[in-house]
Amino acid sequence: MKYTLLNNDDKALMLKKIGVSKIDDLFADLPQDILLDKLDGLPEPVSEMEIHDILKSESCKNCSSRMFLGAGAYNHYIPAVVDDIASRSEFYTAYTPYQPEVSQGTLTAVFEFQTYMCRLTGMDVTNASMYDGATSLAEAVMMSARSSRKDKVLVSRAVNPIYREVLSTYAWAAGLKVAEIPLKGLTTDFSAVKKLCDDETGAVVIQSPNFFGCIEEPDAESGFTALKEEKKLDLIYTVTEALSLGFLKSPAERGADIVCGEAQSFGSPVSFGGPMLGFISAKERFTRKIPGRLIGLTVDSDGNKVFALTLQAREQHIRREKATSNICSNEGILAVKAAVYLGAAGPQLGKLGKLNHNTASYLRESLLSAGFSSISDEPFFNEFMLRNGKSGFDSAAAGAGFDPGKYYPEFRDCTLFCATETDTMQSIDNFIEKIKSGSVWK
Amino acid sequence: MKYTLLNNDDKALMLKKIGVSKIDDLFADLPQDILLDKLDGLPEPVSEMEIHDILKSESCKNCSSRMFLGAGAYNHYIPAVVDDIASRSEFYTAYTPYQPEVSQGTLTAVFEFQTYMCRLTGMDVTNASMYDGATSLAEAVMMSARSSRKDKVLVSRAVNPIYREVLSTYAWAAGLKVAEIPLKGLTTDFSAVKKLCDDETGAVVIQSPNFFGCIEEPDAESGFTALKEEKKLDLIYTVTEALSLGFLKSPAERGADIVCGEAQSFGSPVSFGGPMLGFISAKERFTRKIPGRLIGLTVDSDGNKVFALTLQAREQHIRREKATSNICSNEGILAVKAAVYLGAAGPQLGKLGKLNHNTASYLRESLLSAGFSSISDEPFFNEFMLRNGKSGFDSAAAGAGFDPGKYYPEFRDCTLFCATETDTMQSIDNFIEKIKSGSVWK
Amino acid sequence: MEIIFNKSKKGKNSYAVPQWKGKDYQLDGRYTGNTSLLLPDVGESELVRHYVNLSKKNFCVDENMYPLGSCTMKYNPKINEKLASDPGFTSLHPHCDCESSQGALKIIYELEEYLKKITGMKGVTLLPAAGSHGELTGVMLIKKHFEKTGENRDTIIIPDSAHGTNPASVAMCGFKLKEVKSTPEGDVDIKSLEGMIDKNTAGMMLTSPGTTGLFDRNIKKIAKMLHDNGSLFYGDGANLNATLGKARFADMGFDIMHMNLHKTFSTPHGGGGPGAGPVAVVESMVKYLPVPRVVKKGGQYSFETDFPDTIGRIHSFAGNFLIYLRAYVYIRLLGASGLKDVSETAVLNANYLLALLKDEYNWPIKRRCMHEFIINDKGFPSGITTDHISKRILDYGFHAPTVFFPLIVEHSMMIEPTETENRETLEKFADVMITIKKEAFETPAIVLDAPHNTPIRRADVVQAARTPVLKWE
Amino acid sequence: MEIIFNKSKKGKNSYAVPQWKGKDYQLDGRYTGNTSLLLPDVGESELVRHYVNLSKKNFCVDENMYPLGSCTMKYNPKINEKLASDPGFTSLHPHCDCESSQGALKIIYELEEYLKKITGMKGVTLLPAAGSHGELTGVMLIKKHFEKTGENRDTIIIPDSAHGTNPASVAMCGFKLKEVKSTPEGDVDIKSLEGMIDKNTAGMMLTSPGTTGLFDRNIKKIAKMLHDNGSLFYGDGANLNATLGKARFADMGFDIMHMNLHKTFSTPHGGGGPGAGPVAVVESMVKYLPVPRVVKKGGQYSFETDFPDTIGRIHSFAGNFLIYLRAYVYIRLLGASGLKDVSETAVLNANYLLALLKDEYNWPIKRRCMHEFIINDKGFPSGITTDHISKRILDYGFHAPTVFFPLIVEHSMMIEPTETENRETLEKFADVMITIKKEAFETPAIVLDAPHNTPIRRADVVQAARTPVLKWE
Ligand SMILES: Cc1ncc(COP(=O)(O)O)c(C=O)c1O
Ligand SMILES: Cc1ncc(COP(=O)(O)O)c(C=O)c1O
Repeated sequence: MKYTLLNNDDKALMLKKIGVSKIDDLFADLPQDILLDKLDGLPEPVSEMEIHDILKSESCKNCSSRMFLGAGAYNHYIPAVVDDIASRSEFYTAYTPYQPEVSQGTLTAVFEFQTYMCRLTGMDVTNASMYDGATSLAEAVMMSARSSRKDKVLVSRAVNPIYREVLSTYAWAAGLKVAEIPLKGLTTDFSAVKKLCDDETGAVVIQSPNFFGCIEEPDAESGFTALKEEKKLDLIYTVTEALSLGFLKSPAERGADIVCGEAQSFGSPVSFGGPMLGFISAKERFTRKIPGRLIGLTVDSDGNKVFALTLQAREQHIRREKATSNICSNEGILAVKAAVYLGAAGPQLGKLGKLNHNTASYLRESLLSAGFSSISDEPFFNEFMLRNGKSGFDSAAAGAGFDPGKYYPEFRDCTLFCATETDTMQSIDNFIEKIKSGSVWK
Repeated sequence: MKYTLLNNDDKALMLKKIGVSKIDDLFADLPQDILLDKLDGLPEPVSEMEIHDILKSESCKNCSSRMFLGAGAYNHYIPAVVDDIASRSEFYTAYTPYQPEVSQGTLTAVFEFQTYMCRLTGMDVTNASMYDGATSLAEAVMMSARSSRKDKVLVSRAVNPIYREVLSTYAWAAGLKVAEIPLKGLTTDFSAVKKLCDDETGAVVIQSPNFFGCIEEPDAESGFTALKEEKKLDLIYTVTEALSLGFLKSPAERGADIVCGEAQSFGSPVSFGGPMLGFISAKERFTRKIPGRLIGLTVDSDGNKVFALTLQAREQHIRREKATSNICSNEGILAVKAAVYLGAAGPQLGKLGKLNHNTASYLRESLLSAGFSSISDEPFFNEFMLRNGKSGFDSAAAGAGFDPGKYYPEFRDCTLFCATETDTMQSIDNFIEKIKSGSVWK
Repeated sequence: MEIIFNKSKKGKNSYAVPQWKGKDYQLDGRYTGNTSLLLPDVGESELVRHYVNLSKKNFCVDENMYPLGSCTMKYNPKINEKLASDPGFTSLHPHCDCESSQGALKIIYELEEYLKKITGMKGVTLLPAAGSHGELTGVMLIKKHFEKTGENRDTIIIPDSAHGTNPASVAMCGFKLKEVKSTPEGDVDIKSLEGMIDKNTAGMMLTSPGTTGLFDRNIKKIAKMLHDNGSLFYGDGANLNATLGKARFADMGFDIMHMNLHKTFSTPHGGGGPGAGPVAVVESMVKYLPVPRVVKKGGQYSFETDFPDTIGRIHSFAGNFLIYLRAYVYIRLLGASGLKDVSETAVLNANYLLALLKDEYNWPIKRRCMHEFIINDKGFPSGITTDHISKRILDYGFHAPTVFFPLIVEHSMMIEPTETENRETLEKFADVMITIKKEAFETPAIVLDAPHNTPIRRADVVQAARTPVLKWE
Repeated sequence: MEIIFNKSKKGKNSYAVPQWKGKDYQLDGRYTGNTSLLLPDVGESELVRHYVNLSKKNFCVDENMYPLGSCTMKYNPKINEKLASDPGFTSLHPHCDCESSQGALKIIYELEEYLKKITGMKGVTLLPAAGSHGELTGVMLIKKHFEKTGENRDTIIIPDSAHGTNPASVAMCGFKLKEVKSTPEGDVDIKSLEGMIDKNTAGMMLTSPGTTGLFDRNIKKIAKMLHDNGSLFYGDGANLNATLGKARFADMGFDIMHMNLHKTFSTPHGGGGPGAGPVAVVESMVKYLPVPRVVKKGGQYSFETDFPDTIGRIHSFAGNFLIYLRAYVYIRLLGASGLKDVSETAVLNANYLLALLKDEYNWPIKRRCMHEFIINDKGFPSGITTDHISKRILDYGFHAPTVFFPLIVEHSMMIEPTETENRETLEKFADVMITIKKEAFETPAIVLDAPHNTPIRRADVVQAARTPVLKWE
């Protein structure tokens, strides 16, 4: 296939107008010894039908999908309307809305996304998206550090371990220090924060529901709220299962200053892990410190309300090395999808959350009856961890759940399960049958 | 789910404005004893996710698709661009372009379809589509009869037997007579036409490539051309594999007066047999006799060239019982798809036809080497019939080919095979392996 | 005007045909042709831009209200389209064995069952590919019936308000047509009807509710008159949206009816189609239904064709399967309560819009309507007609109503808002209509010259028919 | 302005949440919140109309030429989108076992191999989620390298013409920045560079071809200067479309580079993303690449994370897989010859458009360009700037070029036609530009007040920043 459109007559005419005799003359500024005749080692071109068949055969190998798997990416039903809208050329073949006069479609949808995220997190400002949950956490920490001018951050061991790894990569590069807050049961030991917190410390990072699915209560009787006040700590509140925002108490009510994480649950499939939909929401004081694009309301020369990119003086293309981040392209169309998704679910979002909770609770109860044992009883949303029981459950063999052992040696004999509205009671019962029949134990 | 949008306040306000107290008052003209409280016997409503899962489980039962099957519906690769265009709301959620001022999208695309079909058949006029190949044949026969005022038609036994059944249903209802032209080998015995042709006879119907895949030659040395001239017969030329139009000599060159049939091959999937894309193309003298919609070129009040429905005086909504047909809704979006498909394939259409011919020829040769025997050697396009060989090939067990026995007792031990560009040499070789291993013989 | 043929230039198309690596089987030149010059030579991006830009010149339901009376231009759920494009259905070959098509056959079977419940009828064929095809099939059933009973009945009665497809379908089956007139109130004129029914009367076709948007108040009486005479009563169910889940055609006294799945049961209209026009019949007519029929035996579904009294085949395969699928999805999503909500809301919306307009526009038949209603241009300044009004409506971003149909009301505008419009949109549409009325008196030129804001100005349809140009050269 | 929150009214949303038929597990009210009032209450049809109508206010590549310099707004094949939405890929969970994801892993592995061939490099990571993320990753690699060698090099050199992401990425890694200026001819000023390179120089970032659309004629010399000093040479490959299949970054002397898959390798830009920014490196840097990496052993593919010298993880999972998939498809469709055709045509198109414009517009750096070129508003009547010209372009149905970047050319307009435009479109665009020039002199008001024909008039961006309103209330 080719997607170019010049025939030989065109080429001749154009070269003549340019004043050269052949195309290679246009490459005269390149070191001539590196010009290639033809790239080596690439497969011969194929037709559209052939690549279709090739990819179909690759995709089939992926058919048997693992069950009850969350751990940062969540299977949710995506209403058909989401892709119907997002697959309109007007949305997906445009770019960053630099020219607001011909971009009100994207601008409005992303402004809606910003609004939705602010409402659900209780924050004042949300950017137009980040790459994913992990980098949004890293950038949130850097934003907080820029703001507080303190270079140490305390991160709960209950935060997604991959996010913590990404954070350390970024922190290493930027020269920030990261210390870990230990667990108490399956939630953060907030009482340990005091000891860890020194004058360099600017922020505390938690995740809720945390990596084990448990709901964190930073506001509970640990003295954390007072300490946060006293030390002017930023509470960075990470969310990986955005659907929980529709059902649980909001991060703002929990004392969050910055909310960041992953909003893939809002209308995007898990897609082997990418693209995802990172976001940062924050209190108003971060408005001029937040990374990435922001859409704002303004007027046009006829006085009508319109939307436009705004506060660009934060960004790399204006501020360069002093920018709030280097981010440029983001996850635009996923933000549009999230807006459509949230408009489709609308006031039923909480009910959907409730269904997730019921389904996961049923799965948990069923697993307990099938030989798994409880680690602790913290409340959860749609994800939870259990001890496998003495004979040893093999999550790989069972094709179900996430084995946390690699990241948490102390939980080597445990499995993290997730259930969403896509898991029916029937599929749970079938799975439990399989477990009871013993075929999925080591 | 519901797709209505009134809440209780709306309803109260509206009823008040109307001047009634409850919705049932609006149904006062119905016999009150037939008003239902609730329909009996329907399943409880389900959510979008649930119907999605239900249908997915039904669709999976269809996964194992039969190979080398044509006989009126053809598997061809459909370039992604076809559905991308046809799934734009503007095209698929509009209706018949009654208001040309807001319908130039549909009108232009269907005008292009008319043009494509005229060019490929060599005819002067093509309508905006018919339901399918079989009804387009029935309507073509009726059009010819209206024009010739003769009520008998001769139909080759090599015409798709289902089409012939549909034609007899229509002919029975309309009071037309149908007689059969016998076979000679696997093509029409044109020399038999003379005997069958009486003064009532107005048309001769053939199909090419015919049901057995063979190319008909009405112009060959059978005396048919002269007879047609003498008796003023309309040659109705049926095409079920539209792709052949890109590769073979055109129907016009073969002497066709009316070309009708199935254009599903142009951009629509086989879809368990529907929707299909019927068409009628004809010589200019049929312009005011043709059934269905026609799009014509005209000007708007600014003098610009535009398109509009035209010659509506032929149609049921104007002419009622004197209309050229009762057809109203047709296969609109499939005609749009055909236009996009033909634009995508463009000048390569013939090459694609050639690939079909090569693939089918290879399949035929391979089958002959694997025990099948030739019935006769008429040239074919991408479909052909072979005798199964003595031990008896079971097309159902093999999951391949079409068993003509039901329609042609004389070919009970034969199988009709089709191969298109979607069949690779590899898949043919695998199939032949299977045959040679004996597992697909009775 | 943009047309793809004008964008052609040699060498731009690069559609890649897979390479054939085997032997080249030459077909004699006597059989082959060369079509490469007949087809435009454009690249994929040019094709996409051509159609994307063309699409912008179309009005569609997904944009705004499309009150095209008798066409039920409702919003259609997007899940329909998603499921109807599943390769598990679209790639299913119609001649594949029944074992591999159990899912599809089950959908057909169950949809037929649902439609029986919805209509109260005893047999259903889904085969007809559109409403009109359903009518034709229905009239064939009537013909077959009297052929079998040996009665020589050659006439079918149709009201003067009928949709054009009714008389056309009757004519295609060789029946004679008698037209019965409507009363000024929109019902069938019972007196005239009485005088028409005789031993030659094979049956009568009646649209219910009628093309006036009114339900015939004598429906049961008409049914009785026909049945007493041994004639059959055919119901055109194109307007089923008005009574869906609320009343059944069998209970109204019909023997045969068709439905328009694409209207009532939510298939987007595709710029003209495809649709599906299932026919439902009472017990005594079941045996005549066309083939193939889907039969369930021991949990297995199959196509059967062996029914001695059938009228035969009417389609190349088994009808418009992908349209059935959408109807099936729609019925499952809505259930009995949702279907009733459809008709109740459709009727409520229509009556509300009528209430907003009836003091401003002439309202020729002053009865509360069902799912649609008729107004016209009477009282407008002379020279300004329904035609101008409808073009002016386009300027305001709405589609026009169905105009000049039914024929029994002069210069009719038939308005069907459907159940999927909200109250605010109905009010906006009413405002537009009232504004146009005002314009007609105050600034008539703006109405006479309409449309002004559409992608093209008023198309000259007379010129189009005078010297027809039906293909590009 | 239309916003979904304004269309909300209680009771309209009927999104059906599946019914839970089991036990109701109550979560204590202390944990739960109520968000139902925060979300708009609208029906599906309202949602669809809202976004369909909004979409009409967007300009997109599928409509017309989008010559946004540095962004490579080419036409992207539709087959990409079809394959990238296959549930066999989209529903694949990132934590599923490697056995069930062999297909996806193979695509990753092979794409990395292809990118090695295309760049001449020895190692590739696909993980970075955009170009900028690739830069960050690349600069981290530089940091890691000198950490490992124990050298304390703290400075990175960047030309004054660099894209903003380059200095921003450098800053995020704690490096100091030195800016080297460009010559009037658009090359790096070698003299200045010489004076800057010292023992603190960790490396230099250079965009190739540069943001001026020009290829640095001293590239090999620069590479040698850096390498002789033990510094690393980073290539920003965002403009790879100019040299694709024609020359390899490794051969130019770069040690590290990133590509923008969404630009060069055909992912539609999604109104801002997502993209992917793979990083390719020479042999000696491979060990630093981030994890996870896809490894092939005995025909099986797997993710591995155990690499002692790695900079670590940089993404929640394994990067933007669906973007890889599109790039994979694109490379397979085009092959080596097709990729070369891309760059040759991109460069030919740009030079042709430049030839059509260079006598009418000021052409600040008078060299033949690569895939894009710069002109500006010099010579226009005073008061009419690049800003006005770009808005006026919108009136003619084209998107505007990239404006006011790069910073080294005053009031720059950077025009990148890409390889997927035909000659006629280039000529139309040139005509528009020439017309605007004429208008600027003859009817300046029309240019100053532009745009006129766009969905909205000129947006007041100053006002937007003054009192930011960033969410709806
Ligand atoms: C009352 C009535 N009957 C029959 C039909 C014909 O239906 P179709 O267009 O599906 O053939 C219509 C369609 O407009 C109609 O309104
Ligand atoms: C030269 C150059 N470098 C880097 C980037 C950043 O790429 P991305 O937007 O994918 O982060 C861009 C994008 O515009 C660019 O043009």
